[in-house]
Parts: sequence; C-alpha cells; structure tokens
Amino acid sequence: MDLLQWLSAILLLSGCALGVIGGIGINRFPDFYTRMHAAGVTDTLCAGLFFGGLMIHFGLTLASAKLFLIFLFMLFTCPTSTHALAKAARHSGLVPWTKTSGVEQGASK
Amino acid sequence: MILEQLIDIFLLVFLAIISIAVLRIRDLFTAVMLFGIYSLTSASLFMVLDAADVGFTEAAVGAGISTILMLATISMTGREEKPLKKKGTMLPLAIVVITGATLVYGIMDLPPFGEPDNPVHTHVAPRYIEQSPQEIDVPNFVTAVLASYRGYDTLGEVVVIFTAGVGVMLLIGRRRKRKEGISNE
Amino acid sequence: MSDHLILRIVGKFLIPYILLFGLYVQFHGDFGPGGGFQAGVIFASAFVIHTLLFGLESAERIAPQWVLKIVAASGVLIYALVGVAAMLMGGNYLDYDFLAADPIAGQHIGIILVEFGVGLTVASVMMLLFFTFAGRGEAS
Amino acid sequence: MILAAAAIAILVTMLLAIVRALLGPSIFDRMLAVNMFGTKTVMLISLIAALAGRADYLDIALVYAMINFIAMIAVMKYFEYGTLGHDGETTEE
Amino acid sequence: MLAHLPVLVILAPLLGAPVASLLRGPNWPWLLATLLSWFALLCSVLLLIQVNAQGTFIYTMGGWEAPWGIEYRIDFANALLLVLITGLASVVLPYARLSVEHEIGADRCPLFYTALLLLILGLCGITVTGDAFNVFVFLEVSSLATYTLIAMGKDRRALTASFSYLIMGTIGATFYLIGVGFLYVMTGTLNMADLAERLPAISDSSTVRTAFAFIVTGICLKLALFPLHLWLPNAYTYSPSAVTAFLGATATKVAVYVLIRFVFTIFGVEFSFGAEPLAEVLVPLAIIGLLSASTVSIMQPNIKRMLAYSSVAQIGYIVLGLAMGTAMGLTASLLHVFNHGLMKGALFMVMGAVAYRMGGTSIDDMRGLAKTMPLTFWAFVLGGLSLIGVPLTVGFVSKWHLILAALELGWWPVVVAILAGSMLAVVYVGRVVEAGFFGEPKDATKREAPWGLLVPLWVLVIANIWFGIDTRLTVDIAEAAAAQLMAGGVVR
Amino acid sequence: MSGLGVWNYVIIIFLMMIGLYMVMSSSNLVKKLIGLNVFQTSVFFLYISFGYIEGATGPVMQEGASLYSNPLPHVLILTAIVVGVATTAVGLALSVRIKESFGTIEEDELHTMDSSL
Repeated sequence: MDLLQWLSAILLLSGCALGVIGGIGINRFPDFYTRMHAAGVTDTLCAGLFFGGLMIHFGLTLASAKLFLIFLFMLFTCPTSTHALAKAARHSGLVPWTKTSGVEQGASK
Repeated sequence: MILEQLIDIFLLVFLAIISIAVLRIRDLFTAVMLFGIYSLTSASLFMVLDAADVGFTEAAVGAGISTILMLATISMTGREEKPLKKKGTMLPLAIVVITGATLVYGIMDLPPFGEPDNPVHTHVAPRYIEQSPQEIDVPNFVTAVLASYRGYDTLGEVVVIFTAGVGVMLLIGRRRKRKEGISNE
Repeated sequence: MSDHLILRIVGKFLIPYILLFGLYVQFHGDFGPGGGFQAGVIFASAFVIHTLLFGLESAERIAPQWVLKIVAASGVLIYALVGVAAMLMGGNYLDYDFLAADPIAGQHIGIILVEFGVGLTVASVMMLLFFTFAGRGEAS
Repeated sequence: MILAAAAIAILVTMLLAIVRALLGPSIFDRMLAVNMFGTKTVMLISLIAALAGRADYLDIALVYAMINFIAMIAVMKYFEYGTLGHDGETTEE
Repeated sequence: MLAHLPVLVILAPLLGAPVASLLRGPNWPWLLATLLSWFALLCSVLLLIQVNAQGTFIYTMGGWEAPWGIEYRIDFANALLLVLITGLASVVLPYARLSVEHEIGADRCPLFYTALLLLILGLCGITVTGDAFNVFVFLEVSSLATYTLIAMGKDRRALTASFSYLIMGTIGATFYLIGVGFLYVMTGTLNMADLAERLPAISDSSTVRTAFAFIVTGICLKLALFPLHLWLPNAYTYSPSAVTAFLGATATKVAVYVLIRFVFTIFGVEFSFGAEPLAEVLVPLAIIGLLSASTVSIMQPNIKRMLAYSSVAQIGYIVLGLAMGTAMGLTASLLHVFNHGLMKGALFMVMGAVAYRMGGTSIDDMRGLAKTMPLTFWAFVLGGLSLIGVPLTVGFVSKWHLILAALELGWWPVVVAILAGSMLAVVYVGRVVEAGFFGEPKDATKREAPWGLLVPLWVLVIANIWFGIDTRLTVDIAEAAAAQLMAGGVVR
Repeated sequence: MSGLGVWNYVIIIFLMMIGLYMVMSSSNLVKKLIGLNVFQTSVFFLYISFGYIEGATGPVMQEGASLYSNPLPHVLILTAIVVGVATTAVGLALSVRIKESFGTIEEDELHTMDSSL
C-alpha cells in the first residue's frame, strides 16, 4: 500500500471510530443535551474525516468533487439542524441535566 | 460479493426492528419519524441491491414527500393513537399468519438469490442490456426501459400522479377564492 | 420561524442549489441514476423548504395554485402528445423512432421530451399536494 | 478490507442510533437519533458507491443529505408551530 | 386511423382529463367529457367489428414487439368489455350533468369530470392491455379516481366508505403485485401471451401456485366476492348517483375480466381447474355470496344499499359461471357481465333521479312513485324485472345460460341456488314496486324528474329490453369470446 | 438457495406481514396508512431481490463492466413507488376530511358513530 492508501484508510477508520463513539455516546449520556454533544460533535467531524478518506480513495475525479459537495452540504446542515433542535428543546422547556438533579430527567415530554 | 449480502441482511434486520417499533408505538409523531428512517433504510437497501434509481426515488418520495405529508396530516388529526380494543386482534393475526405461511411456501421453489442464469435474467432483460445501445443509445438502461420500451407504463405512472393531485384537490383543496391573503375557510 | 434565524439563512442559501441539482438530475437522467420523476420531487422539495421556513403565503406567491394546475396538466399532455406525434408521423403510439429521420435521434428526442413531461407533472403535483395539506392545516 | 471494516462500523452506529430512537425518552432524543441515523445513511451510501466503484451513486447520497435536512426542518416546524404552512413570524398559538 | 383504434379509445379520456381540469364552470368540462366518451364508444364499437372480422387485434406500444414492450391484445372478451365501459360512460355522462351539479356543486365540477375521465381511462386501460404489470398501473389509476369520486358523496359516511375501500383496494392490488412478481421471477416475462406460453413448463412449483393464489385473492378483493365484499355496500350507497351508476355497472366487471384473463388465458384451464382447486373454492363462495347478499338486501331500508347488496349477489352469479370452467359457464358469465352492467346502470340511474326529486333513496321516498314520477318508476320496474330474470329482458338471457351451463355439468344444487336467488330478487324488487304502486306519496307535489335525467335512463332501459329480445349479438360475441378463452391465449 | 438468500426472502416476508398486520389491526387511520406503506415497500424489496445478480453492477452502462443487474424490476418498482405515494396522499387527504366531519380518526369510534346514525 502506498502512502495515499494508508492515509485514506486512517481517515476512513478514524471517522468511523468517531461515529461509533458518537453512537455509544447517545446511548450512555444521561439526558438530551449531553447526548446532543455526542451526536452533534461527532457527526460533523466523523463525516469530515470519512469523506476525506473516500475522496483520497477515489482520487482526483468527478467523484471526489461530488464527495466534496456532499461534505459541504453536511457541514452546513448538520450543525444547523443540531442547533435548531437544541433551540426547539429549550423552547419547549426541557431542562438540562445537572449532577444535583439526579437521575434521568429527559422524560419531561 | 458476500459483503453486499451481509449489508443487505443487516439493513433488513434494521427494517424489521423499526417496523415492529412503529407497530407498537402509540405516539403517531414518533411513528411518522420512524417511518422516515424506515424509508431511508429501505432506500439504502435498494442501493445495496444495485437499484440506484429505485433508491433515489424511495429516498425522495418515501422519506421526503410521504413523511412530510404524514406530518402535515397529523398536525390536523392529532398525534395520539387510542389503545387497541382487545376483541379485534385475533382475526388479523390469523389472516397474517395464513398469508405469511403461503408466502413462505411460495419462496421454496424460487430460483436462487443472485444467480445470473435465473429465468428473470435470461428471458426478456438481456435484450434491454444488449440491444439498447444500438436501438436507443442511452447509457442508463433503466431510463431506456422506463421511457421507451415500457414508456406506456410510465405514461400510466404520470397519470397516477396526476390523479392523486386531482383527488387531493377535490378532497381538501381550497375553494376558489382570491389567492391573495390566504382566505381562511 | 423568525426565531430560527440560522435555519432560515442556511435554508435560503441552499434553495437555489437544490433547484440546480433538480435540473441536473432531470437532464442527467440519461447517463446516470435519475430522471424526470426524481428531478420533479427534488424540485418540489426546494419549495417545501421555502414553505417550511417562510410560510405558505410566501411560497404561493412564487408558485400560485392555478399555475401549478396548468403545469401539472401540461406535463401529462406533453407525454401523451409525444405519443400522438409519433402516431401522426407514421409509427405506433409512443414510437419515438419516427420523431426524427434517424431512429436513434428520434429516441433521444422522445425520451427527453417525455422525461420533461414527467418532471413537470411530478414537480407541480408534489407542490400542489404539499400546499394543499399545509393550507388545510392553516385554515383549520 | 478497509471499506468492509468501515461498513460494519457504520452499520453498528446505525444500530446504536436506532436503539436511542426507540428508547426515547423525550421526543427530542428521538429526533436527534433520527438525524444521526440520516447522516450515517449518507455515509453508508457513499461507501456503497466506493464498494461498487460507481461515482454516479454519489448523487443519491446528496439527495439523502438533502432529504434528511428537509425532514428535520419539517419535524421541527411541526413541533414548534403545529402546522407546516405557518409563516412562523409569530410563535404564539 | 383504423390501425390505431385501441389507442384512440384510451387517448380520448387521456387527453380529455388534463384539459378538463383546466376548464371552468360546470358545463364545459361536462360537454368535453360527454363528447369524448361518445367518441370512445364509436371507436370501441368499430374495434369490436374489426375483431369480429379479422380476429385478435394486436397493437404494440412504441413499436416494441411483445415481450420487450407493452402490447394491446384485443380479442372478443376485451372488445365486449370495452363496449360496455364506453357505452355506459356515454350514457352516464349526459345523465351526470344535472345530478352532479345538484350533488357536488358547480365549483368542483371541472375536477369531478377530470376524475370521472380518469376512471374511464383506468378501466379501459385495464381492459385493453396485454401486460400483467400494466394492469396494475391502470388498476391504480381507476382505483384512485374511484376513491375520490366515492368520497364526493354528500353523506359524511361516504368518506369512511371511501377510506375502507382504499385500504381493501390497495391490499388487493398489492396482493396482485406479489402474484405477478412471483410469475415474473419464474418466467422472466410480464406479457400475458408470453406468460401463457412459458407457464406450463414450470407450473408444478410452489411459487407458481402461490402466485395463482395471490392473484386470485387480490382480484377477488377488487371484485367484491362474498367474504371480501365488505367495502362495496357502503361505497355504492353513499357515493354520488352518477358515480354509483357508472361504478356499479363497470368497476367490478373489469375486475371480473382480469380474473377471467388470468384464470383462462394465462394459467389455462388445466392448471386452474385441474391442478388447483379453483372451482372447489369459488363455487361455494359464489353460492353463499349470492344467497346471503340477496337475503340481506331484502332487509335494507335504503334502496341504493339494497341494490348494492344485489350487486354482490350478481357478482356471485358471474363468478359461479366462470368457476364452472366450461365454455357454457364462461359464456353465461360474460353475458351476465354485460347484462348486469346494463341493468344495474339503469337501476342506479333511477335512484339518482329519485334522489334528485325526493332528496333521498329510502323506501319511504319510493312510496307512491307511480303517481308522482311514473316514467322514473316504470324504468325501475323494467330494470327490476331484468334483475329478477323475467323473459324478454337481459337478465333472463344470462340466467338462462347459467342454468344451462349448470345442467350441462349436472350440478343440480347449483340450479336450485340460482333459482332461489331469483326468488329472493322477486322479494326485494317486489317490495319496492309494491311501495311505489300502493304507497301514499310522501310529498304529492313532487313532479317527474327532468328530461336530462330521464332520456339517458330510458336509453339504458330500452337497451335492457332490446338485448333481451334480440339476443344474437350479445350471445354470439360471448360464445365466441368463451371459445377463444377456453382455447387459451395464443389463439390468433 | 444459499443461506443468505433465504434469509433475505424470509425477512422480507416478515416485513410484509408486519405491514399487513398493522393495516388490519390498527384502529388509527394514519397508522393504517403507514402500515400500508410498510407492506408495499416490502413487496418492492421482493421485486428488487429478484433483479439482483451477485457480482453485477447497477444497470447504468460503464466502462469495463460486463454484468449488469436486471433493469426491468427497477423500472416496475419505480412505477410502483409512485403509485404508492399517490395512494398515500389520497388516503391522508381522506383522513383529514374524516377528522373534520367526524372529529376522530379512530376506526372503533367511527364504527360506533356510523351505526348510531
């Protein structure tokens, strides 16, 4: 394997690893807002690494351009929707979890 | 490739999980959302099985339009489903079991999954792949079949969509009034 | 959705690109996945985004119902009339071979026209469906 | 090989997202999980494109990303305003 | 242009529908639809003549020959059905103008006529095509139009009726789709003639048997065979009069046609009746259906509902005929498809006229009708006699053939059941006639229905008598069609 | 049939039956329509599985590819998806109307209302 392939593999796998971590995160964190970190933060970076890896995999072709477009699209839309979601949740009166408020509290809705 | 078939099975299991969840959930809003991811997953399944055009359409229609129309509907009809009455569940279950058993019986003699010499792949389809470059010269065989060989079917499809538009407008369309200012009925 | 300012701005920024992508899918359908139907839905979904972000009134100012009705009907008519044209030029119904001197060119013309008709009808009907449902929700 | 590993990782993530979507408990948790599931689908499709060696499948990944976004907005709009056609200039209702 | 006849039948409603949706006011779309339906009738009569003269008519769509493209394959059976559909459309549409404006409201007329044209298009499309999947597409065109049209009824129960039809109809169509899929995977083709050719070689497999079961069940849902008929009575009762008249006369008949096409042409007689127990399943269901539905219809206070149940019973006769699996039975079945279309069309149109004047269709509204609306009432009497099967009406012709077919097989109990069904028909028709003659009019000031309703109505009633006396035309065609179908699909 | 192929069909049938059960047992009309969609979608899987060829690529012409999967099921299912969404739209419109005139979209309650009329 040459260098580019190594690079591609590293990017892909680290992206995927981040994805899995995010997946574990949304299951392990105690309430909605903390889960949102797991999902929102990993999603964008994971997509970035992943598409970077794929772009190297495809080489300098039209496919890479398309991948870049998808990446751009997700770069814009993912944080936007996460932001809007957080705002909507706050709006509806979902209270963030704190250590003092004890166990699972997300079920206010 | 074995990997493709593995992804195929994985996605089908996801679909089964999601559909059971949709069946059990009382909150229609959640049900509609889950239906959205059901459609997305099924679209990926179509992709895995090499049906790119179908995956395209299913994503745009099932996950997009259908979900949004369902959301619009439950915004008018309310989101709680009342719990089931006990009495009515036996007959559907019986029908479903019988139908399912018939289908399982039916797949026993099916040609093997994914073999290139199945009758489906040897009788009509080869012509589309072998002759269409000379007859139609469109690289996408699906488009060639859709628009030319079976163009009449597609005409029917357009008419179906048109019929749906006419039907929905007849049923819940706003009566003709001034367009400006959104006349509330 | 005025308190979702970011959503509005991002959405507004994306709409023209989605329309462009719809056109690409419409005319690239011969070469890759896609075609009139998918393009119509994508085209319509740009309007759906607009409606969601800026309200039905604003969207209907851009695409009034009577226009959509005409477009929907004309899409079906285009498809049907391509067939009639082939019939008048001596072929069977929908036989695009007769649309031009060269059969292959005829097929190309036929497929492009037909897909265009599909795209028109699907886009306008999808918009009509969404506007009708959303409008009913507003009224009640 | 790498692609296969990546595919399995994505599938596992999808499964985890489904679990959260089913568990809830609040509606926002579900929305979050659905959103995450959507992005993972986009990645899966891109991966399938790489596996099949077909660049034209990437168009479809783009559509998925778009649909995911639209569905997200629609869900949010439904949740905050109760209707989809509202112009949203006013929040009360 | 003669070579394009079958396409012209389809093209008339196909081009008419979008244009009608753009017109304004109640009259222009109506005029367009009426003229087009007459044109379609003309074409289909010419087509029947042509089929009679030259045999099966094959028309390839887009010039692609059969298994690769979609073809029209028109023999006697389709041609007969086509004449029935377009004929009834040409009678119902003139009738529709007054009743639709009365029941729907002028502002929704353009879209209403669009939907009606689409319904005609769907039904004709199912009838002419020679492709199994194409049937599904046009089935859905007609079904979607039907759901909408039924929901246009004034009574709010029209909505629930339409919804339950939507659910049942879609399940039926999906079953059909599953069946066609199984056939496709075994043969690799969707063309009916090609299927008929390739099926015998592989018919002894569980997949083909399952396909058969699913297709028959799916179509039986659509044609409202006895245990699957639950959607029909409400749908016919609450939909607008003109729609009921058209649907009652044609929709289920087209489904019967599809069943006949699959059972006889595609699967073939040996498979359907030899390898599969089709007769053993369908005959009891048909008999139970015709007796129970006739009995139920006696108890209905709403006459439209009574006629709807009677339709279920008549479906029983039709299915009984085809389930015999003989040429005689099939002839009787096809005859009854045609004849029942004529009589039910006439009877439902009578109910439309009654609803127009009296505002309802219950038996109370029929009381004393002989005095207030004699022409309408006599039309009902003649239609009712035809329904019973009195000689010199069309009803007699088909029942007579059905009894002959049963006798040929030596099925005595079946003959008894047919006669019992007729006796029940005497009771339920007699009840209404009695009310009309001897009852006191609910409102003696009501006058005869307007000519716009009476003329189309009487055209159908006269057709009922005409084809009852001059049986050559219908019987000859039905016999020829039955002979063709029995011989399998590959007859030229 | 290879092991995975059988599972493919079995799960598809399972999905179909869940959809069918949802249509018949749910009392809520919107839920019924969701069930109908699930049912139809699984039939689409069935068709697409028929058209799949192991090791083939999608039916769009490509340099170097010789084995393409069968385009015909794809075309049929494209049409069927459109038909499905059309049916869904009409069904949803009907349920909106039913809600407006009956005040409920629960089938049990609709039945009791019907008989009381």
